[in-house]
Amino acid sequence: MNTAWALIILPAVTGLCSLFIDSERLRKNLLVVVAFLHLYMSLQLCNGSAGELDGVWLGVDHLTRIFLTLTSLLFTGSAVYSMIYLDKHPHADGADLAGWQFLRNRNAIFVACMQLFLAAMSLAILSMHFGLQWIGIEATTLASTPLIYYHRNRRSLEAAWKYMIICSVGIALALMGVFFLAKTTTQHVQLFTPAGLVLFAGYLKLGWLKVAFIFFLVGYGTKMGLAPMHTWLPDAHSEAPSPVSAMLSGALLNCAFLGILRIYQVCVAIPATAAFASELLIIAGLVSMGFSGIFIMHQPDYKRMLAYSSVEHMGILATGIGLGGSAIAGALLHAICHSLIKAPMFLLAGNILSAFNTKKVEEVSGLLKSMPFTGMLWLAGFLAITGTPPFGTFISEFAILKAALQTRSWTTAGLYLLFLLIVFIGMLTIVMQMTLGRRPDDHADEHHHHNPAAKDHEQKHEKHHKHDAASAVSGSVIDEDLLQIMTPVIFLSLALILGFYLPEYVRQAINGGALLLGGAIL
Amino acid sequence: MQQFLTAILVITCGGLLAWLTGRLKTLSAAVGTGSCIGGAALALIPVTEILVSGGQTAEMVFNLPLGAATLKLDTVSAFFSLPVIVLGALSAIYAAATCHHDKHECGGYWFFYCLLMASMLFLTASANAILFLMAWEIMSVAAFFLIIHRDEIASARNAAWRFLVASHVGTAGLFIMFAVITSQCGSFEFASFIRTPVSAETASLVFFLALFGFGVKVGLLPLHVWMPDSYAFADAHVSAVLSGAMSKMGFYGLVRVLMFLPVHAPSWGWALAFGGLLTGVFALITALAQHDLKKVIAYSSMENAGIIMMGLGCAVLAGIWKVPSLAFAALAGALLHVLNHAACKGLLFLGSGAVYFGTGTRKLEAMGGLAKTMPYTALFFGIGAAAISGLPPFNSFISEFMIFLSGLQAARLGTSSALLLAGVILAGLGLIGGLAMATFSRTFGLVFLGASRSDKKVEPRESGWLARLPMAILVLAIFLISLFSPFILIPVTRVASTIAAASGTIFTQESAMLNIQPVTVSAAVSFFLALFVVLFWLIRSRFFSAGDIDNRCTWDCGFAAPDSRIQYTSSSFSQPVSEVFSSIVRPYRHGEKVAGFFPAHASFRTDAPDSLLRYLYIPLFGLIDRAMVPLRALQHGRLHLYICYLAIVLLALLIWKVVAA
Amino acid sequence: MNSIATLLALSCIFLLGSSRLLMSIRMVAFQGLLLGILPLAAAGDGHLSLALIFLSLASIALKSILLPWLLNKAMVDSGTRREIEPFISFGASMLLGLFLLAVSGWIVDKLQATEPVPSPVTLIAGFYLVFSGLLLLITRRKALTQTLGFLVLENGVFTAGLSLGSEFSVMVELGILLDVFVGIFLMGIMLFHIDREFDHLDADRFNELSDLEIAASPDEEVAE
Amino acid sequence: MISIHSVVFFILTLLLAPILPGVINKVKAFFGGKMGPPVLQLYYDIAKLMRKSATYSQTSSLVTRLAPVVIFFSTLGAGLFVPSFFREASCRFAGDVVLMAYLLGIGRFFMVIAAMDRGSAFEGMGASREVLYSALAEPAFFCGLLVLINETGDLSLSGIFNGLSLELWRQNPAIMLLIAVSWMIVLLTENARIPVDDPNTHLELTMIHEVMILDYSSKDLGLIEYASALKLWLFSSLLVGLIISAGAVPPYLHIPVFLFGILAVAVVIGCVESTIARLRLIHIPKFIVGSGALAIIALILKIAGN
Repeated sequence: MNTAWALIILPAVTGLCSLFIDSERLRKNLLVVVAFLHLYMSLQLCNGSAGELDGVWLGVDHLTRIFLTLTSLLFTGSAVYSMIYLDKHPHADGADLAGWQFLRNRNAIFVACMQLFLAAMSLAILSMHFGLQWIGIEATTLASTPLIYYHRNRRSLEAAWKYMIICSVGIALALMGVFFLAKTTTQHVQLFTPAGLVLFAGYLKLGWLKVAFIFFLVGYGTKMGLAPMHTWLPDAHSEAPSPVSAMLSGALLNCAFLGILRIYQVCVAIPATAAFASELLIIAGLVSMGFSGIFIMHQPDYKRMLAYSSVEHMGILATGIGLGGSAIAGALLHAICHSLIKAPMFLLAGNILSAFNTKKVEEVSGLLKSMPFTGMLWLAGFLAITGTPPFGTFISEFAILKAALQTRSWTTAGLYLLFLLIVFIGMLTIVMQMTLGRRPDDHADEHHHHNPAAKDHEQKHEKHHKHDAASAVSGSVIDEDLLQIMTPVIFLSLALILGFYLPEYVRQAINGGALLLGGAIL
Repeated sequence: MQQFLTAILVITCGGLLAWLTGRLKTLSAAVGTGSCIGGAALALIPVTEILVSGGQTAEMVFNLPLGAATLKLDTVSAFFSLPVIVLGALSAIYAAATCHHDKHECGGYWFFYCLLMASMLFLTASANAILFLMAWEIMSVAAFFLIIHRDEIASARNAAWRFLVASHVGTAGLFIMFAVITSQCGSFEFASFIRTPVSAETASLVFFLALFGFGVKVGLLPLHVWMPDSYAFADAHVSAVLSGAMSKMGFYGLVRVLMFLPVHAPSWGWALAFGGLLTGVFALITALAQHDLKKVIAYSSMENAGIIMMGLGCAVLAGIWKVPSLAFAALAGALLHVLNHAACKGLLFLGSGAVYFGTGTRKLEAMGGLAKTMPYTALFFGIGAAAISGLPPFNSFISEFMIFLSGLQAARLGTSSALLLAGVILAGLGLIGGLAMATFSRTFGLVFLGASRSDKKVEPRESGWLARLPMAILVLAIFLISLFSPFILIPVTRVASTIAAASGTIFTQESAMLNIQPVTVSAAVSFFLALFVVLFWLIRSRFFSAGDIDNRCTWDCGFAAPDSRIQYTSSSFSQPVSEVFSSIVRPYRHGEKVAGFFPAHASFRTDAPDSLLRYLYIPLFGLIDRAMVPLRALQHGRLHLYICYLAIVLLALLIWKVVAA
Repeated sequence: MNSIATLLALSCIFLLGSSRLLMSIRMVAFQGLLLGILPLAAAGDGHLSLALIFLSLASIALKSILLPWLLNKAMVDSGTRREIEPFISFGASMLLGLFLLAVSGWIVDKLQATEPVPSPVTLIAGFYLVFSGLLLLITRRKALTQTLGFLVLENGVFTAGLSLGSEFSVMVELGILLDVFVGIFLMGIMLFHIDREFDHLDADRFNELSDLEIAASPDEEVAE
Repeated sequence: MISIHSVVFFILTLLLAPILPGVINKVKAFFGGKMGPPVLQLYYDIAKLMRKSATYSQTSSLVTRLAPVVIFFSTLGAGLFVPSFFREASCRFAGDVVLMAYLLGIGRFFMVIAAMDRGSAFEGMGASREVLYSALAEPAFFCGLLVLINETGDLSLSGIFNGLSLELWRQNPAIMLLIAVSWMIVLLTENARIPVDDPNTHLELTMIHEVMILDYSSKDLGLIEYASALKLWLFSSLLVGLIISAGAVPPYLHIPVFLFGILAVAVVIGCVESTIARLRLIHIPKFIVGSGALAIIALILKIAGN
C-alpha cells in the first residue's frame, strides 16, 4: 500500500523541487531517475498480491496493472527521449509571468510538470474511490497544460487555452456524474469504489446510475477524445513538444478511458444498465472512428494525423468495450498496443520535425533516404498502427471484429471495417508521401514528374530513371542520435512481440480485466 | 514439417543477413540468393515426398494470443508451394545476376524478397485462420516494399499505393469471411471449419467474400486495377514472383475455402465460370492495346487467372451434377494450368527484364530486331510466348486442352445448363486462345523481329549467362511438363482428388484415365510433329544448292528504300482490335492529321489505360474525397462552438435516455 | 435552503444579462458566498460538524475572495472593462436562460419521477447553473468571461452535489476544491499571457488551429 | 487407333487437296466469261516453285525460314483428325478437334511472326488483321461443334461426323442450317476468301493472307501454298460431312458422293466470290461475329429444345 502512495507522492515532490533546481543537468537526471524509480516501483506493486489491496482509496486490480505499468513505461521512454529533446531546445527564459520569478525558466517548468503529470496519472489510475479518481484526472489536465504551452508562442497558447477550457468543462461534468453516482447508493457509502458498488448491485437506483453514466461518458469522454468532444485533441497534440504528445496520447487518454471503464464496471453488474451503457459506448466509438477517418484523409499536418489516429483508436476501444464478450479483452490488448505504438510514432514525428522543422506533410519527402532509421521506423509504425500483422494491433482488431460478428451486429462490423479502411488509406497516402521519393533538396524535377498534364510521363521516367537512381544514392544523410531511435525501437518491438506472444503476466492482466468488465477471456 | 519450417527460417534469416550486409552489394546478393536457393532445396524435399508418395501430411502446433494454431503440410499446400519454391529460387538467381544494374542500396530489397518468399511458403502451410491472415498480410506488405524499390518514379509510387490499398480491401473481405466462419464454429482451426456444418446462406456468404478477397490477388475482373502497374514498375524478377507465385496464393485460398464448405451451390460455379470468361477476354483486349512490354505480360497473367477460374467453376458445377470425369478434367486442368502459368510467366517476365536491361526501355514502340543482338533471350521469350498462347507442343496446351475436354464432356451431358457451361467454356476458351495468340505473336514480333525502331544508336547487349540460366531452366521445365504430362498428371490427380473429396466427389480410376489418355495422345502427336519439323529443318539446307539463295532488302511492293520507320508499329498492329472493342478499351489517340500534298511532320500514337480505372475507380475515389471535404469544416477552430458540441451531446443524451425514456 | 437556490438562479439570470465585467465578477463572487453557506443550510438543524464549517469557509475564501481578486487583476491589467456584443445578444441570452431554467426543471422533474431527491429546487438550480455556465462559455467572446462561465459551471456542479446530499469525506472535498482553485488560477495566468501575446482577450479570435485547409491532392489523383 | 485403310484415305486427301483452288478459279473464270487457268494450275505452280531459287530479305531472321516448315507440318497434323470420304480419320481420340484447331493455330502463329520478321509495311498489316479475324472465328466453330457433340454424344471428330444422320436435319433443320451457314463463313474467313479477303487482288493494302507471304519465294512459297490448299480441303470436308451426313450415304457411294460434295463446296465458294464484292475492312469483323451469332443462336435453340 505504501508503494502505491509512494508512486503518487514521489514524483509530485520531486516535481515541485525541480522547479527550484537551477542546474539543467541535475534536473534532467532527476527526471530520468524518478522515471526509472517509478517504473521499478510500479512493477513491484503490480507483481504483488492479486485482487484489491484495502481498496477504499487506492487499490490494485487487473485494470490498474495494465494501465499503471503502461503509463510508467511510456513515461520512462519519453523521459529518456526528453533528455535529448531539451538539449535541442536550450532553456530560454520566457518573459516574466506577472512577477512570479520561479515560473521563468520553461525547461524547469517542463521537467516539473512532467513529474507532476506522472503523479496525477498515477493517482488517477491507482485510485479506486470515484472522487479521488476525479481529482486525479482533473489534476492531469492542470499538470499538462503548461507542458502544451512549452513553446511559448501564439499557436501553443491557443492550443493550451482550448485544452484547458474544454477539458475542464468536461471534467466538471464528470464531477456531476460522480455526485449522481454517489446518489445511486444508500445515503452514506462506505466503499465508494467500483467493487464496492458492484457488491450493492442489486440495490442501486438505475435512474441515477444511467444519468451518472451519461455524465461520465460526456465528461471523461471529452478527456479521452471521443468525437465530437475530441476537438481539443488535435490542437494539443500537434502543438505540444513531442515527448509530451507521446504521453498525452499514450497515457493520458488511457487514464480517461479507465475513468469510463470504472463506471462501466458498475453498469455491467446490472443487465438493464449494461445494455444501455454498451449501446452508448458503441455509438460513441463508431462516431469517433468516422470523424478521424474524415480528418485523416488529406491531413496536411503529420502530427495532427497522429492525433486523429488516436481519436480513431479511442473509438476502437469504446466500440470493443461496448461489444462485450471477447471484444473487451481485445479492447484491453488494443489499448496496450496503441500506447506502445502511438508514443513512438510521436517521438519519431519529433525527430522528423527537428530535422525538417516543418509539420507540413508535403514539405517532407524521401525520409527513407535522408533519415533511414526514422524513415523505416515511421513506416513500421504506420503498419503497426493500422493493424498489419504480425503487430499486436492485428490480433486485437480481429478479436473485436469477431465478437461483433458473433453478436450478429452486422452494421457495427461493417462500419468498423469501413472506417479502419478509410483511415488506412488516408495514412498510407501521407506516409508514402513522407517516406518515399526524393529528398526535398532535389525536389526540382519532382514536380514535373508529378505533373498530371504530362501525357507521356511514363517516357519521362525512362529518361529520368538513371539520374534518379543516381540522386537517390548520392547526397548527405541527416544523422540520428541513438537516444532518438532507441525508445521507438524498443516500444515498437514490444508491440511486435505482442503480435504472436502474450507474456503470462499480460495475459492474466487482460483476462482478469476482461472478467471485471463482464467480458470473456481471450 | 520440420524441414519445411527450417526452409522458411533459412530464407528469413538469410534475408535479415542480406539486409545487414546491405552496404556490400555482392555479399548481400550472395547471401540472399544462397538462402533462397538453400531454403527452396530444403522445402522441396518434403513437398516432393508428399506429392509423389502422397498421403502422409505433417503437422505442428503453435501458441498464439488467440489460441493454439496448426501448421500443416498436405498435398494441396505442397502443390501450391511448388511455384513459390521454383520461381523463388530461379528469380533469386536472376536478381543476383542483374543486381549490378541497380544503383540503389539492395540490402532491404533482398530482405523483403526473402520475406515474400518465406511468407508465401508459410501461407501454404498454415492451417489456422490467424496464421493464414498473418502470412497473407506479410506477403502483401513485402510485395509492397518490393514494388516501391524504385520510389523516385511517381508512377511507381502510384502503383505501389494502388497495390497496397487494393490488397488491404481484399484482406478486409477475408477478415469478414474468416470472422464469419470462426463465429460459426468458435475455433480458428481449418480442421474445425471442415467439421462444422453451416447453413446454405452462410456458405454462400463465405464463398463470395472469399471470391472477393482472393479475387483481388488473382486479378478477377473489377478488382485487377492494381495489377498491370505493379507488375510493370516492379523489377523483372519481382514481377515474375508476384505473377507466377503470389497471385497463385489467391487460388490456393479459393481452393481451401471450397474445401471448407462441403456443399457447393451452382451459383458459385456460374460466378467462377462467367467471371473467368469476362476476366480473360477483358484482359486480352486491353493487353493488345498496351505499348509497355511488361504491362502486356501483366494483363496476360490476368487472362490466365481467368482460364483457371473457368476450370474451377466447371469443376464446382460438375461436382454438383455428380459427373466425376468432367469434374476431374476441369479441376486437374485448372491445377496444372497453375503450374504451367507459373513457368511461362516467370520465363516471360525474366525475358522482359533481359530486354529492359538490354535496351533500357519497356516501350514496344522503341524495340524490334532484338533477335539478332539477343538471340538467347529471343529464343526463350519466343518459346514462352508460344507456350502461354497455349500452342502445342508446349505445356499450357495440355492444361487448356483438359479444360476444353471438360467443356466437350459437358456438351455431351445434354442438360441445358451443361450445354450453357459447355458454350461458355468452348467458345470462351476459343476466343481467349485466339486473342492470346494475337497478343503474343504481336509482342514477340514487335520486340524481337523486324528492324529496330529505336532512334538511339546504342547496341542492345545480351544478358550474361547467369541471368540466362533461370530462363533456360524454365524452358526446360516447360518441355518436361508437356513431354511427360501423363506422369506430371499423377500428383495433380492426387491433389485434385483431395480437393474434390472434400465436397464428396470421388474420382475413380477410369474417370481419371478417360481424360489422361487423350492428353497423352495429343501430347504424343504434337511431339511427333515437332520432331518432323526438326528433322525437316535439319535436312532443309539440302534442298537449296549453293547459288540458290540471295538476300535483298524487303520487297515493299517496289518501295525502293525501306527503312525501320515504315514498319508496322504496336499502335498500328493493335488498331483493328481496338477498333472492334473500342467500346471497352477506349484508347486515347494522340497525333495530328496528315494534311496537304507534301505533309511535313505527322505522328500518331495511341495508349489505352485500364478503362475500369479511368471510368470507375478514379471517379469513385474523387467522389468520396469531395464528399469528405465539407465535413472538415467541423474542426473550424472556434472554441465556443467546440463547447457547444459538448453541451449539445450532453443535452441530447439526457433528453434521449432520461427524459424521453 | 430553497431561498439560497433561488438567489443562485437569479444571480445567473443577472450574469447572462450583464455586459460589465466588473459586475459579472462580483456576481460570481456572490455566488461563491451563497455556495459557501449552502452546505450549512443543507445540514440544517443542529448537527454542524467542524469539518463542514471548515469546508464552507475554505470554499468561501477561494470562490468569493481569492479567485475574484485574481480575475479582477487580470481584467485591470488587460484594461478591458465590458463584454463586447456576444454571439447572442444579452436580451436573447436572458430569454434563453429562462428557457434553460424550464428545461432543467423538466429534467429534474423526470429524474424525480423515479427517485425522489431531498430538495428538488436546489437540484434545479444546480442544473440551471451548469447550463447557464455552458451558455456563457458558448456565447461570450472574452476569455475572461469564459473563465467566469467555467466558475459558474463549477458552482452549478457543487450545488447539484449538495442538493443530492452526496458529500464525501473532507479529504476528497478539499482535493476537489484545490483542483478547482488551481484550474482557475492557471486560467488566470494564461489570461495574462493571452493579453500579452494577442493584446486582446477575445477568445473568438483564436482560430489559427483548424482543419479547414486541405493537403495537395495526393497520388491517387494523378492521371495515368 | 490408326488403320491402313484410313491412311490410304489420308494420302488421297493430300493428293487431291490442290484441286480445290483450281476449281474455284475455273468457276470464277466462267462467271467472267473467260477460259481461266486449268484446274490443275496449283500443281503446276507448286512444281515450278519447287524448282525456283529463293530470295530472302536481309532483315529476316530464322523465323522466316522456319515458318513454312511449321505451317506445312501443322496443317498436315491437323489433317490427321479430319474425317474425309465419310470414313474414320487416320487418328481419332476424345477432343482431337481441339488439337486440330490448335495445330492450325500454331501454323497461324508462325505465319504471323514470319510476316513481322521482314519488318515490311504491308505484311504487318496482314498479320494484324489475320490474328483478329481468326480469333473471332474460333467461337463460331466451337459453338457449332458442341451442338453436334450434344447430338451425337461423341467427343472425336470422326465419331461426331460418322454419327451424323439425316434424322438430325429432319428433326431440327433450323439448327443444322444455322451451323452450316456459320461454318461456311468460318471457312471463308479461315481460308482468306471473298468477302473477307481477296486472294488475287492487286492492292496489298486490302490483302490479308496474300500480303503476309509477299516476301516468300520458291520452296517456302510452295509449302505455304500447298498448306493453305490443304486447309481449304479440310474445312470443306467438315462442311460436307455436316451437310451430307454420313448416315445418309451407302458405303459403296462414299467416295463419289464425298468428291461431289467437296467440289460442290468449291463451286459455291466460286459463285460467292464472283457474285459478292469484298467487304470493307471495317465491316469484316461484324461479318465474322455474325457467324458466331448464328452458331450461338443454334446453341440457344438447342438449349431451349431440351
